[in-house]
Amino acid sequence: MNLSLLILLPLVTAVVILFCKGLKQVRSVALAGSVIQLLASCFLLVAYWKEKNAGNHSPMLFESDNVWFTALNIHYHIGVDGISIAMILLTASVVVAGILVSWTMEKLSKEFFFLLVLLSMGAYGFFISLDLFTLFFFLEIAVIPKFLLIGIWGSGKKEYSAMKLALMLMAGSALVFVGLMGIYYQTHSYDIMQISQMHIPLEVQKFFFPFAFVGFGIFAALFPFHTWVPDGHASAPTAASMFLAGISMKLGGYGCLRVATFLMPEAAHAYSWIIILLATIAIIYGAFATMMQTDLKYINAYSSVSHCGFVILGIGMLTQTSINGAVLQMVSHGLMTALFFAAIGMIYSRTHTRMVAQLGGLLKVMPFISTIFVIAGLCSLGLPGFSGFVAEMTVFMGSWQNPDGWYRLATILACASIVVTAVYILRAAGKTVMGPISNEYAVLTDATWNEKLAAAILVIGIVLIGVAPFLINQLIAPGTENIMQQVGKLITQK
Amino acid sequence: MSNYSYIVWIPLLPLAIFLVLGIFGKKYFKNTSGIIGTLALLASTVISFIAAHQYFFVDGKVNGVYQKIIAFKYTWLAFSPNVSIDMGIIIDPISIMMLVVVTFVSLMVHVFSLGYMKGEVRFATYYAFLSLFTFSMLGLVLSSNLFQVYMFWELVGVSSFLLIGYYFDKPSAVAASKKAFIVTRFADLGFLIGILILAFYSGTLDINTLIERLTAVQSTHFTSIATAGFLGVSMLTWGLTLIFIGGAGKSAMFPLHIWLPDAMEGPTPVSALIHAATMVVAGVYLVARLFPVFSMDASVLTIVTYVGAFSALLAAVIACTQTDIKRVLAYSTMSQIGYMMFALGVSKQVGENGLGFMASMFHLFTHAFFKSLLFLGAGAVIHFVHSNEMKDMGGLRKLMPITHIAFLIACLAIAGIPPFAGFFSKEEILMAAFHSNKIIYGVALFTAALTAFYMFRLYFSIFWSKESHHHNSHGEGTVSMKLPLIILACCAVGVGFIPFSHFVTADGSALETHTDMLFSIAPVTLTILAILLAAAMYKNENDKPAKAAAAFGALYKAASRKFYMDELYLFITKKIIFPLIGRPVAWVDKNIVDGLMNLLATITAKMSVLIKGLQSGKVQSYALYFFGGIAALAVLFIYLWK
Amino acid sequence: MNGIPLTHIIFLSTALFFIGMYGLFTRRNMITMLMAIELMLNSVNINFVAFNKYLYPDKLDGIFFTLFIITIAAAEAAVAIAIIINLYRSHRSIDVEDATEMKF
Amino acid sequence: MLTDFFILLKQELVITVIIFLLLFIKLGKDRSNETILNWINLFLFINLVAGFFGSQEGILFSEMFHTNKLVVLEKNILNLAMLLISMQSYSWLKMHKHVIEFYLLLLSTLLGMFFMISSGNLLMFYLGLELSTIPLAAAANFDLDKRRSSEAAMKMIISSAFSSALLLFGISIVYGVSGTLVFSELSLHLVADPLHLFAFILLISGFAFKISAVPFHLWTADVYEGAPVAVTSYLSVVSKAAVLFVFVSVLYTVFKPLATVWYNILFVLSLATIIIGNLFALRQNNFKRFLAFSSIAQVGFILIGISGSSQAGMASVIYFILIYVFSNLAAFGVVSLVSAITGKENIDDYKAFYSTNPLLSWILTIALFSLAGVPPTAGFFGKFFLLMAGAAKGNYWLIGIAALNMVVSFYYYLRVVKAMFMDSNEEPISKLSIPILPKLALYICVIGIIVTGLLSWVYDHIFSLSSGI
Repeated sequence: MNLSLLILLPLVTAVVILFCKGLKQVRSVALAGSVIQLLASCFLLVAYWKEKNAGNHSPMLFESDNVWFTALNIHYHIGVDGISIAMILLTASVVVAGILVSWTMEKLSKEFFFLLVLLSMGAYGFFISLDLFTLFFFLEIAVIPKFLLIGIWGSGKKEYSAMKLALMLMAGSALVFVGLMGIYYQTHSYDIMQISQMHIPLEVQKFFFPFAFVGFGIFAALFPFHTWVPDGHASAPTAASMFLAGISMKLGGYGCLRVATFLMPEAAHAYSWIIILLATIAIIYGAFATMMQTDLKYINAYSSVSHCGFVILGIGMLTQTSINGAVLQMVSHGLMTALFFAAIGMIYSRTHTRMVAQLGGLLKVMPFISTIFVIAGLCSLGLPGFSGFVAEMTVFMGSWQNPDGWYRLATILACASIVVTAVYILRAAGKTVMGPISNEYAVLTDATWNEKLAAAILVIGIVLIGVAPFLINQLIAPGTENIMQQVGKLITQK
Repeated sequence: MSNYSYIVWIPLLPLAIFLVLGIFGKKYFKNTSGIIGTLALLASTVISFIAAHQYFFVDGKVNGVYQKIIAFKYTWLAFSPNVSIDMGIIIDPISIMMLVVVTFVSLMVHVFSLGYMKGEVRFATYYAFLSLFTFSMLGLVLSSNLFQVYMFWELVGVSSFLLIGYYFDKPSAVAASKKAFIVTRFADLGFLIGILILAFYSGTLDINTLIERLTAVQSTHFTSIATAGFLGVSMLTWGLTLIFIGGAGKSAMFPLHIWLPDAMEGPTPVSALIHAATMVVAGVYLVARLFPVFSMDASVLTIVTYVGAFSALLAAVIACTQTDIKRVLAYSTMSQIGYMMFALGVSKQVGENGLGFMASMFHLFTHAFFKSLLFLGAGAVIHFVHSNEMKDMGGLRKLMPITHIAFLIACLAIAGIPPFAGFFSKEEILMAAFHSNKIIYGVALFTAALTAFYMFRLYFSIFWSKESHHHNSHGEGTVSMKLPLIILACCAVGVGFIPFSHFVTADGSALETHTDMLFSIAPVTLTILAILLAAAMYKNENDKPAKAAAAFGALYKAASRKFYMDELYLFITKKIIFPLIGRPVAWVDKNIVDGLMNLLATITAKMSVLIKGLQSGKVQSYALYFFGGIAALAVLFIYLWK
Repeated sequence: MNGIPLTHIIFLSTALFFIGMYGLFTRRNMITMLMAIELMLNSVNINFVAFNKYLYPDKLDGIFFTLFIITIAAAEAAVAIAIIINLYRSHRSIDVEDATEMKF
Repeated sequence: MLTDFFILLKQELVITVIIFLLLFIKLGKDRSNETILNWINLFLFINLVAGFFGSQEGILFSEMFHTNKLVVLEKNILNLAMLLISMQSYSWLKMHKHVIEFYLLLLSTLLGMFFMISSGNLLMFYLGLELSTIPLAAAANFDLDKRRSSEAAMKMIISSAFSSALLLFGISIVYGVSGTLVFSELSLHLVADPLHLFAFILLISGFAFKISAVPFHLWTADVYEGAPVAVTSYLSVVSKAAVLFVFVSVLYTVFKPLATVWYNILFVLSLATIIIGNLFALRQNNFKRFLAFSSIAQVGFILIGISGSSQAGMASVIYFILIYVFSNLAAFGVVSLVSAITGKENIDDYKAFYSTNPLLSWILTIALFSLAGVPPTAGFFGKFFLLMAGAAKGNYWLIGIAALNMVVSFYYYLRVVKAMFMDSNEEPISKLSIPILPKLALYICVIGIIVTGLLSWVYDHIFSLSSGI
């Protein structure tokens, strides 16, 4: 199938939205567009399986490569492997859910949905790009809508958070840019697949890998550049938080994997200890920081820092299993945290507070919302049957396969975080949905159909991965094998 | 070898029920959900009995040894070519035995709950959770893969969390559920790391393969794990100890037992099922499951032994002082599990020395029946007087005769009076202890006496003591509540006579046990004395208990305060972890890390204020700067830069 | 034909140039500043003429350039004075220090 | 010969004709401003269109004047900018009594720029430069009764006179040492000895003054703030662009022998320019002053592009200028509308602008994003290619610092966006009625912003025309 469809659909949707009148039209158009997109992604998945079963073993499928800027050898080169398809599916489902939860967005609805769709377009483009320029292009496209979404529709100190987020992410992309320049002037190509065939000298890699990795790392909440995450998520409107945590933090992880590690494996190998150190700190530190939060959104934001630490850890460990785990964790965390934010948003829209201390006993009046809240929580503390367990265990297993003793220690520390996770999740859940309910909340209503639908989509994803991980595992395994071949090849060379 | 794949249905039925009731229960099965759940479980119970019959009597044995059969297996998640999580079903004596126990007790509890939970708002949810638990427990006992065990391990943990917190608007219940989950989670961490270690050295997660590889002394796997060490302790010891910690957490062994008494906040039938008969023995089961590996490392077994023995004693002492009847039962559970643990600890893998193993399993088996009976009885009582406190009870024997009889039988059984079930299993345990380690034997003996004492203290103060002031408001309870009591009572009498050692042994081959009267004299007499003492103190209302308490003084006080374990834990969490780790981290994040980011911004702003004088608005100074620029460039590039 | 070496002239012109610059930097009166600039331009003229005469007598580039500079200087002065007059209308002064509203 | 004369001088001639037409209109009976403005815009449109036809390479007046496809393109860009500016200043000029004089001044400067771009001789270059400067000073004073306007004009004329004096001094030395003023011959005589270098630095400073690179930029902000918006936008776009065109070609051709020197000079200048420009832009509240400093920062990026000294370098510079024309004029268009109708020029006045004028806010936002370099606007491509060209030299630290400075610039651009969309304001700017011409101009700019980047042939075309060292 033609991958450009994945970019065109959101584009068309966005344009149509501009010509809509009133919330009703806008939201229905947005929903229609996103649903079609979801279907398209599912179709892509099917097509992918067809190809694979037909015995097509090329690393990238459905490639199409058109020259864009002849003079600079910039191509519009797109293609997907299992990893990108997983990401695309994640994005598609989160987008649908996000649009559903913001179903009653009265304020400037047209602009709101327009920006949402634009943001999603950036993500899709990013995930299918095989050309560093287009990759970077879409990466930055996905930044500015966040600024507006948070700044206009946000809550709390929204301007500050929006500005902080925008600037930090832009700083990230600035670093990425330097990395790209280095790669380009080494290989005179932006084409990821071509570059992966060439060999970049070790010194060059060592100089530019940090730029690329840290640059993308900022998107993926790499310690100590994670500080945009809490404020940004906390101030953002529900859908935006879902997109932020569910999609745009994944851009970072994907970039770290596809660009930094895939193209400069030796440097990745050389620096792995730093990466792992930072990741471990992020995991533990994020977990403890979460334990101290009192605002539900902050809780989830900090836990995102901790969970994304697993992604970085998996990448840093550089074993096939751990990288599998990293990808799994990206998908799982995307769905889970989106669900979490959706639940928080639903609670907030009814109780008008996110302070754990002020809530309580919601299970009585809003069983559905409380249930998804608990499900999200259980998923994030890694309960079997949900995606979180599969992802984290894969990361642990993979990390443990790395023979280095210190890395083992890091793995154990990372494992230890599951206890802390349990602590803060149970505190939040116990205080919020359980316990006696105060009278002011006794009259609140449960979720509406759109909220239920949104939650259902995400829950299905979570449970599907949790119950049948072999499916997604088979999906992403070829991609990670491909990456590992790079790593293995170059490391055995030395 | 015949086909056992139908066993899959035993766990799947409860799962199906869970899904159905969980999703549609509220709407469609508001009142019928109990019946549905019970019937489904009846089905699984029947199936498991069939399976047991087939295995034990038809084709389980191959030339005198019970085989380990993998009934079913498929790869669920492949980590790497050889390490993968397989969903499998292992069939061997202990798994079949557990299968029977779990399904049967669970069935009883289902039936009992029909009456006990009648009229609850979240009736359907209750049954959904019960089914979930049953499913997870069954999955746990059938697991053929170490990681599979871990998964169901977590699942039983969470379902216990859900059931303890069933009365979610009761803060104490919420706190208890959280405590239970977090403490066990902490233990599970050990389990997880243990798995990682064993899996790494044995290169597999499949239990049978793992056992084969790690028990073959000269195999590379074994040598590697035995030689590799950390802090001077071999990796084997590390792995097993960590796994045992996991087990200890679930089985409420000291010092991870603190969650169990609080867990009594849950509905009483739940306590009967989870915290008496099934889940809490999961730790014992785990050790038994990996027993061949454990038996390779004496040091770990020693740890197991002493932890088990100490927990047994400690719990017994505490139990003597508690006034909440469910807590008394909880501590007695802990103490009995301690028995099972050290029985395993003193055991060896093969032949005669395998007595401890068999005894432990036997005690697990019998204990399941009488302990659940005790809890259900207590449930009936609580249902009747609406209180857990002894002081609100007394003289109930006339008002609830059936409960009374059943409870008495159970007490006799747990105290180990022949010919009740407890007697036989406890005999074997004492025997095993006696043969291996006298100290343990002494502790066990003393604990047995204590057990008898506090059980009958309980019994008397519930059913005798002062005359009841409860006018018979609403009978003893529905049939659905009485029936399980009766059935279980029969079991408590009967199961002791099963020639258990023919079926369940460490190495699968039958083991000839002989109960010799001479050996039994000591424990039985001690027990009877203890009972008499209890009768003397509690049969009628008097001030002897107070006197005794005064006599023991500090010990009594400490025991009644559970030896301040809770306070200790509270201190560690509230006074150390939160203020010394959590808060600093949060502070650092807000002020240092985030502060740095903001500092950059501030510096930039400051700079821009600093240099604003450049733009003085005076055209002459502009010209001056202009010329200065030229001069600078000239100097730079004509003189310096060469 | 003449005894004056080029260096003298260059020295003169350079001196003139920097005198003009000094005037521009120090004088407060705009007209005077304008004159200072004229001084600088004239030093440039001297340069051109001298170079042309001494080094490249066969071509006339320098001379022509000088002519153009003179004319343009005139135009510049015209516009400048017009502006200064207009400034005087609004500021009632032609002291450059008084025209520093816009700064920072 | 004569045909050559008419073909090669085509664009200059058209401008001259227009100037004379305007003079005649001025002499004739006085008409209403509207009609005059419509006429003029028509002329300018014709002028723009005419630029695209029958262009060919050639040399006139013994290398005084040379032209080629690239030069024609550059002149067309300037024509376009001129047209857009005049369309945007419609609502300002409508009520102004010296419409024609305004155009006379601007067009004569445009003429000067054309000659400067085509100049093949330092004399010609000097004449063009002055012709493009002096009338601008007068134009800066076009609001005769405004104090700030005359102050701006004064500052501009004095500092430009000063700079041209230094430039001339440099030229005289060059003449002294090489004995020629013709570019093609100069490049053979230049060597890196101190006197040459000194002369060269003086010349560079002359350019740097016009493109307002730090530390020769100080006049910029004051003049931009004081001058009428139309003049400001003209200054910031057209005159800057013209000088940059010349600068690039001169550096790449005439001063090729000194390539290493000017590379290092550009290195220093670009860093200083970007950093100082950003730091000042952070604090500005007057919109024009703010745009002044932002444009200074932009010049810093352009200098980086130039320092790449490759074909891609030149192409990126011209490409970026084209984009810069669109983006900056879109921004100035909105500002000029607002200031012409309401007289408000402070960023704080734009608070809650979106609530009253969504269209204008979006246009301004897009323009600012383009200036900041956010995809999919063309500004992203422009900046990317500039820095990419600069990176060819391998000075990745410079690139890194520049990229991080882009982050700083994001701050102040987003600050304006924030003011428009997020801040609240008790008396926001009222709903503006936009005349057709300015609206048209704005649309053209927005389309340009969006299309110029995405359509790759624009860049490829420029690339094919341009040449490196």
